[in-house]
Amino acid sequence: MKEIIFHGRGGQGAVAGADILADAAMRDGKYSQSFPTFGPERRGAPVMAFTRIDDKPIRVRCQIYEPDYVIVLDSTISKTQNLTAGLKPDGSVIINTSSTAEKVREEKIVTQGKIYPIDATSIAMNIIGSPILNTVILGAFSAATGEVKLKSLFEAVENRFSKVVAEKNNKAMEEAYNVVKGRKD
Amino acid sequence: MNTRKLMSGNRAIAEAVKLSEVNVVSAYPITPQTSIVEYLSEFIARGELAAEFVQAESEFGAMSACIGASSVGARVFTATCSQGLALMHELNYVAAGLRLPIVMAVTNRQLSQPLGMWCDHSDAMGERDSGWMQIYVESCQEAFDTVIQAFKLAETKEVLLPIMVCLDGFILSHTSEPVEIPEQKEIRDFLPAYKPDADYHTLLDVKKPLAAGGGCPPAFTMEFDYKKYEAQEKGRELLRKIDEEFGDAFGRRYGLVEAYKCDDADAILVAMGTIVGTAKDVADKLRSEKGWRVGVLKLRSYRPFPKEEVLKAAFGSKAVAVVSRAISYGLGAPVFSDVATAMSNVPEKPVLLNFIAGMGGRDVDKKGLAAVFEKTIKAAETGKIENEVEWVGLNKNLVGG
Amino acid sequence: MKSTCGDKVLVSGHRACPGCGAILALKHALNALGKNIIVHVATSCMEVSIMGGGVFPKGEYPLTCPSLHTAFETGGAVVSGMDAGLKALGKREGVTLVAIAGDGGTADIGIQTLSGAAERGHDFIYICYDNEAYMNTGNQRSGTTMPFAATTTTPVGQKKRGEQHIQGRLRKDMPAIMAAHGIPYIATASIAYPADLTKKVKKAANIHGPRYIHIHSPCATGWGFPESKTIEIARLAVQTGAWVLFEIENGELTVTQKVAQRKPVEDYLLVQRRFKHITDPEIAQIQELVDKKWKELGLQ
Amino acid sequence: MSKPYWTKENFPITPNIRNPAGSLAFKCGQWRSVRPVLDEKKCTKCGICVLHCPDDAIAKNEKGEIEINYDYCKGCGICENECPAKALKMIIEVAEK
Repeated sequence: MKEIIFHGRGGQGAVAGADILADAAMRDGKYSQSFPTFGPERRGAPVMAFTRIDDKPIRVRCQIYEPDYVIVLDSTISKTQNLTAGLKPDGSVIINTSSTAEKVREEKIVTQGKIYPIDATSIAMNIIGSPILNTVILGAFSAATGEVKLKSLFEAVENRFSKVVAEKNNKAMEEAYNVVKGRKD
Repeated sequence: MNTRKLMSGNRAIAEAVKLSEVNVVSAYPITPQTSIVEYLSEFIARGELAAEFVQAESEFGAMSACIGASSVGARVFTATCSQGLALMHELNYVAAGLRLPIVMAVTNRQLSQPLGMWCDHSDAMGERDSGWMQIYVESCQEAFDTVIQAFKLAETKEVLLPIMVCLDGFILSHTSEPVEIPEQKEIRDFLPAYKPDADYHTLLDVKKPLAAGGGCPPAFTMEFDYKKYEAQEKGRELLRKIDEEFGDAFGRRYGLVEAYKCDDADAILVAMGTIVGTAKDVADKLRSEKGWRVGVLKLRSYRPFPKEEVLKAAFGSKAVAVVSRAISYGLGAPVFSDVATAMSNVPEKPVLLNFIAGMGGRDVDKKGLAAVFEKTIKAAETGKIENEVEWVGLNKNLVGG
Repeated sequence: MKSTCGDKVLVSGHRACPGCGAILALKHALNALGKNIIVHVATSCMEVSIMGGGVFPKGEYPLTCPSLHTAFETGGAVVSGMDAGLKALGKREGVTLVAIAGDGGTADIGIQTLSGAAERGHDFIYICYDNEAYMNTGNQRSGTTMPFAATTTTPVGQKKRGEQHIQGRLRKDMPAIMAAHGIPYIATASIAYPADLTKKVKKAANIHGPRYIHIHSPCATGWGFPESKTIEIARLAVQTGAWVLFEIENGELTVTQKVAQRKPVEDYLLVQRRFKHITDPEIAQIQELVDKKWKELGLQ
Repeated sequence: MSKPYWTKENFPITPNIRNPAGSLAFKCGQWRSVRPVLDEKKCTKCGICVLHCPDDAIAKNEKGEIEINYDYCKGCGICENECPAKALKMIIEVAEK
């Protein structure tokens, strides 16, 4: 089983992101589960959301304490929260930043795990025209981890949004995917 | 063709209500139930569900409206939790006494005070003895399937009691996972339209006038109480049967309980709702890592209480731990009392352990459940318990204990 | 003599007290509506009279229409559910839904469900029979109890002079509260004026939406007068102006029973045991409140 | 005493009463301690007593004459009090055999 924690601020789409990832994993033929932090959600306040992906039915329903992956929509949250608390030793962090992996580590924004930086904000602004970060960063997640197929993410987005909105989001998602993929290869 | 969709527990409930083709939904918003009635309102607005929605002025009004609608022959659904369910309390007894087959989803939530909107089972426990049946579900799929089963069971002539489908607030109501949704026709074949009989049901029909809900002198009241008792007893058998029929039609069966690896178990953990799934994972881990023979017994049907199934699962085990998400102040925990009652006339019974966990949304994690198993295995070995009531995850630094 | 029900909705053999005002209110109202009605009766004297414990075993039910009792405070919500249920089943046509409750069930404990049903605009007639206290439980004060009236919870003693609610009001003004909901029809009525009452109920039956009829129904036992005087006392309430007969149709108020020579209110008060302790200054206070209400209604 | 309207074989699940106007079997006139007596000579057949009777125990027959049904009359005396012709008079009830 793979466990993923999303960090974001209310309004950035962490909860929807966790849902889209779970939906895409289902479309990959896997079992999945997503859930928000249980509490009142306020715009701007730090929020977490969670996704589990497995090859067999998922029964566990407690919180995630030792994630395999952490997805960070807003790196400023690191000022108040340890973003990688409990992260598995071989875990990875996909973080929205215009900076490099080295800098992110140097500045102690992320203190452990393999770091995949992605400038999701710029991509979102350029392609979608607004700072919608969840779909963009999922493109990077797909490229970095291979836990979910890009095609399935496309489908999940198409299922959720209108045609026009889905097209823009998927274009931005693909761009992020290619950026990370290009860097990896 | 089934469709497989990712959806939350609340969405699964709403989809099932839609496919049950209810006539009336009456409810009042409360967290975390709200999205159920929002989805249903959307279905109605889009013309996907031909039902009347009455957003009452309170949960009290909602249950009253449900009773009114059911008493003229409508198939009726409502949903609530916590303070809302407590506010309905008076009318819950009326609905059961009038023998109206209303189905209600309860997104289990704590009761104030302290104020909070997180999961525990205090709310539904308060309605335990109202005559309503209570079924606790573990997954979004089970939530969907149970609503369909519940309408069928409630409307069965030998039962005619309202049913609560209980799902853990947030932990299930707001968790999304893949759910198989059958076609409308398949559901309709399994659950035909509700057709009350004016000579038997509480049915207000100007062509066959009756007076319903009036007074009854002491000389007859106990007989009607007995009728409700009998309906729950028969309902136990009928839920088994309906669950089988459902399995034949849709390929999924749940039983009144699920006995997970209980056959050879020395120690069994009994729980309801979402704790069960986590406990199964923990049991598997303990079996493979420590070689402990542990099992999990999920209580799905809580009222009627699955006495035979509990005894069968516990037979041969040495210790049984009941993990309750509710408290009976001054005694212990309601579910423990129920399990103990089921075993009261068994000559050689296992040691019983009473655990309180997950109150007010306290996460019931793997570590906590592993500790429960450890204590239970120890009790299985020694035949003794350390404490009469154990609080899982309690911050003892703050309160002692 | 042979008994037949004919078109009657309420027949003989009910268990109301001799000389009961409330059962007269029901007799006139229900018979005016006819049999195609479904009635919800809130917990009250009338519920007990119609379907109390003594009625069940032998099935001695005095109505010829279906009726339901659920609880004390549920009337508005239950008929809302009936309205929705019948609509959803395609059976709404030709059936009038009626909620019956006493003054306590209406003005006090049941005001929330009534308000909700009225505000949502369900299609029903609400009948409040007002005997100005909780008579079913033995005469405790309600929101419509008049000032200085002695009840078992507002007894008269050295420190208390009977009912003492806030100054400036005869009673909780339910018709005005219902008028504030903007519903299409509101009427007050009295059992002493059955023609007026029947006419209003029949008029209401031909209007759709929430309709509210408040019927003044004296109680011989609770108020303390001979049971033969029920109509006389009800008539005195109207003749002294303590109860005014009017209707509000689409916001337009019309007084239906004008009183040419208004009698002093003491004529009404002094014939009731509940006011036997009343002093002249107290009578004057009530008279003032009656005068004020008349002025509000544009009467002399 | 009339019998219960259900049988043992058919005991219902609720105390619902499926017996409209079943109260006609209940002779509430037995509650009465005084009874109204009509003076037919004074009676103008105006029907006010019919209108105001809480127990529906007074009716006009086919000929338009007032008839009192003592099976249901509880003896409240409203009829006597309201009769404009003073044609009704309450008298002490005598034990009937």
